[in-house]
Amino acid sequence: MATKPGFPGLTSWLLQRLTGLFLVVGLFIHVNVIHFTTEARLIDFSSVTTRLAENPTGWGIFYVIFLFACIYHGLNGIWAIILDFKPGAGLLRFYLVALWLIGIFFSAYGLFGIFGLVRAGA
Amino acid sequence: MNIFKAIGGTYNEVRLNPNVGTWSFLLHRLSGILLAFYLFMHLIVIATSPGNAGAFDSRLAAVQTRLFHLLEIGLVGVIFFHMLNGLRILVADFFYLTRQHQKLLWIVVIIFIIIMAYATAVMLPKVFHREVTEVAQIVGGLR
Amino acid sequence: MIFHDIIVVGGGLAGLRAAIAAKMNGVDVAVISKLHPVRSHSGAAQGGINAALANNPEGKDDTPERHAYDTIKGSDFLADQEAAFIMTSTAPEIIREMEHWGCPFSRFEDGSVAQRPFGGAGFPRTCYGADRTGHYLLQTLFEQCVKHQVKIMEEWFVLGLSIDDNRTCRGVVCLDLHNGNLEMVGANAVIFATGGSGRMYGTKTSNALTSTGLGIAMPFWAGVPIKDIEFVQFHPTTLFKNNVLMTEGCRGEGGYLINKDGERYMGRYVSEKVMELGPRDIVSRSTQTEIEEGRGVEGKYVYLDLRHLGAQKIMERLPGIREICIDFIGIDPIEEPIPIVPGMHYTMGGIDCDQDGKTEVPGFYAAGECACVSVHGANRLGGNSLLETVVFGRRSGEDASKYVKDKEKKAQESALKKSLEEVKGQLNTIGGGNGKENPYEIRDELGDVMVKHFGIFRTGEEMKEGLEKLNGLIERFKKIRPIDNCKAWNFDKLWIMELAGNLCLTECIALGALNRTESRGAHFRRDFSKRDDANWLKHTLYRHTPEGPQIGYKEVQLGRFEPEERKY
Amino acid sequence: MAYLKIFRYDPSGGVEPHFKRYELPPEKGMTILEALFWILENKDPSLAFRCSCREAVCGSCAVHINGEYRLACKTQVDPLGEEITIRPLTHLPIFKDLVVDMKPFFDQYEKIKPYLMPKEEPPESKEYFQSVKDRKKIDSLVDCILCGACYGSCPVAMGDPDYLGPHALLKALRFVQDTRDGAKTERLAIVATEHGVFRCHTIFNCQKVCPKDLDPTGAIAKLKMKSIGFKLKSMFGFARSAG
Repeated sequence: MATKPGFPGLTSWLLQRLTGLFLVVGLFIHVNVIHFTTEARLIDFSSVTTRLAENPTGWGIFYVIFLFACIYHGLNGIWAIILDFKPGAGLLRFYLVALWLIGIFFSAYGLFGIFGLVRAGA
Repeated sequence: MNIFKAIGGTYNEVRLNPNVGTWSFLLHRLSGILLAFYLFMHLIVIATSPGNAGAFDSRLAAVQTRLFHLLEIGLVGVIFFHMLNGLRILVADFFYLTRQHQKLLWIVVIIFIIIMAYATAVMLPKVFHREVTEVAQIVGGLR
Repeated sequence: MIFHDIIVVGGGLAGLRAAIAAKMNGVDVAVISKLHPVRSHSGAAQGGINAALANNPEGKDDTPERHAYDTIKGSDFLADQEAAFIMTSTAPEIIREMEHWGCPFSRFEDGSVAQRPFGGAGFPRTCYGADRTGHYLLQTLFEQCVKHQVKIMEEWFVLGLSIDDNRTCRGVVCLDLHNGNLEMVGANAVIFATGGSGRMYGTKTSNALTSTGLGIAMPFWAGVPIKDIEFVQFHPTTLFKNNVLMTEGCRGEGGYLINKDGERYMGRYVSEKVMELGPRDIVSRSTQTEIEEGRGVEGKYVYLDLRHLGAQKIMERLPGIREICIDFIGIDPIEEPIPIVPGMHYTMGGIDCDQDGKTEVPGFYAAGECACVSVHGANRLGGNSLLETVVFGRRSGEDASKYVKDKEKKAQESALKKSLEEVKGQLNTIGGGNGKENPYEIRDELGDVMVKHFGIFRTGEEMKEGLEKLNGLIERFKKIRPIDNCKAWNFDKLWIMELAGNLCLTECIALGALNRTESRGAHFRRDFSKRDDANWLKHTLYRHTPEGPQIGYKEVQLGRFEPEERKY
Repeated sequence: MAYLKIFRYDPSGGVEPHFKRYELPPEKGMTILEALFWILENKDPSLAFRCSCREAVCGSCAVHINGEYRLACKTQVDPLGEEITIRPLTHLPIFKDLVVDMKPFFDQYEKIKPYLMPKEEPPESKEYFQSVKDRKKIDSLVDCILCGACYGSCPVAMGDPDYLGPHALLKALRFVQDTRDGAKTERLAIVATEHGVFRCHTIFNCQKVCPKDLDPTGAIAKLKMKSIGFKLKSMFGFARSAG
């Protein structure tokens, strides 16, 4: 027996918890600034960019981590659901590739959006 | 994976195990799927034209009608249920509180109700707020 | 046709231990069981398993000799002394072996296997794992079976033993419950480890629903003699109402037996030193006497009182007892005393075999409760049955491995086919007619007859009456309704066949008990209340004839301890 | 007056799955198992169900009774109301009526190598040393009767036939926690996979239905923590091998 067994599934399981924990914090911040505002105002370009401009580096870093955590947590969750129904090996690979592509696409897309908005405010 | 079979099977699971464990699990899973889809929709809405104020505003205006504001309360509900229940599972796993899971669930429910009361209190006015809806129409009219 | 060198019938402790022994000797062995092995009734054993480990601070002087003496004295000197010696001297080794295999025994502070006092024993020598010892042992042995890759044919129901014209065992005929087919399974050696026959006492037994004694009746029909079957042990403490076992460990841990006046009545029957920890036959009789003389609660039962032990001790040492009481009668033994009555518990007799499980038919072995190596004689001590299963399971497995070494590895078809025809014929005669009798009513009545006429106290008159009733039941059994004709999972067939075995054994018990005009151990006759060594220091041997069981005798092997008056 | 609605199905006899209603005699204090026997004996001898000990230690008679997986032998008829529905265990192929094929269940059990792999050679004519405290670590874990109620109630077992199941994982912890066992790493490697402990979604059904009141969910949680601890340790090189 190797001294270091692989424990497949451990990393994704643990990361799901860790990203989840981060999202608890992240969502409280995010939801608070977006939805839990007492003043009745709309979200529009200027309000978003103004808020980001208050601390572009901080908000930028926060949103990048938040984005990755969200995407990982969501896609990994879907992956867990897929595994629950144990599709065949071929189908499983298809799902895996599909999830990776979706993940990469939306990460890039999201980064584009975050940097765009942060820069627009700056 | 046959989606219909999966749904049928899940239905059966709930029918045969009608208890809090199954319910919370099922709700957690459903809310998770909803949130995953919401995430991608959200990204599309927010990140499509980050440099163009007009395009950004018109896109946002489309999702800031009364209906969407109402739905947003639901969204907050889904988010917080998923979050609190996730925390419950995490706490049970990491601190060996598996025997107390039902108590934990009641705690989750109580916190959830408090948060939702607050959320509704702050978000419901937006749904009925004349000014906001009017502004939304104006912004929508910019298109 | 399926062939294995050794076929073990029965998946309880004795069967699995025999199979493991054979497997470790490199023999091709398969276990046939009507249940999955972990469902066996061995798992319901609670109190413990005896071995003179001398771990208990109060039992440092314990030796296998003393254990043997207690066993033989407990048996009312009907045990074969050499066999008892073999069992007790193997005991420490085999307990340690079970422990090395992972059996989760409870522990003393010094890290050794814990031991508690038990009835009829001079020292606290009963090793235990809480009150689930049998369960732990069974799980451990099943785990070892998984490890050694022992082949297990579960839910195959053996219906016939194949013995050829040279009186050599050739295999078994079984019913594959999965599809209802009769199959021949060839073997050079067959080890029967099918357990007891408590269900002949209807519901008044602590035994499982599946302990019906067909495994004793089958070889009997095939011509193997059975021995001492008239000795039926009643456990003093079984739950009132459904007769679930309340382990002797309750009393070992210090529980009291009290009657309706709150009096610890055992003082009236045995010495102050022994009290509740008398041997089972004596405690059962005392309890029955209390009830019959009107000192029982509501005239029906007495109490087993554990309250003074305290919640902690009960939760630690007797959690299973508490669980059963709460689940089945809604009583928490921490708060309330447990209503108990004596109930049928163990058949001391069984297939006649020697210390290696060998019977008079070459290639046919027996081990466990269905066997009668005669270590228990007329009354078994608590904790010795689990010991018997593992000790003689192993010995029979080992001896059978030696026996099959140079045998041709081929099934003898002619003998097996003959038995197959016999089984088919038997099935046809039993359930092939178009009678009207409900077999299950017969079973219930059988239980009532046995409890009433062949119970704790017996008299010639009552037994004669009982025998007549039995014969009536046997006649009625010939006219039962047809067996249900579904093929797969035909439990109707299974239960009716078991009833057939049961009826056969009860006839033996009745005849033997009537025949034995003395009181010895569990066999207590009011009309002959003294032990009679001059005439009856001998085993009863039953042989099957078409006219009914024929009774013969066999010498008791003495040699170490002279019979003396049995006093506690 | 109580009715039993029993699932009936016999693939070999061409009987399609259906429910059949049986009226029970008005008898107080009957258990479900006794009721099933009453039906077998008096109404329908073709009814198939397993049983053995009738005292909740053998694990034969786990079935689904009115919304919960329970042992028929320790479930009373009276509190269950007018109509009692009885189904076989789910997630396992049905042989007939209430009898299911337990083979997948026991195959999973065998996968975790459910036997002691001793740390050291057994001492000569002595037991392995195990302190009272160490014995307590495996206290309730050794009480599993392998009845299958937990497996039937586990929604994960529905979709994933490779999932080891609560019973096997509980058994695995029993050996991981046993101080006499030396194959901790090996066993963790078997159970700490995406079809092992990490497939568990902490639904708690196994814990809820367990007739012996064990906590398979808790056992799985412990295994998760143990494997994470082991992984972290081996990642940072604190320990070469914990086993």
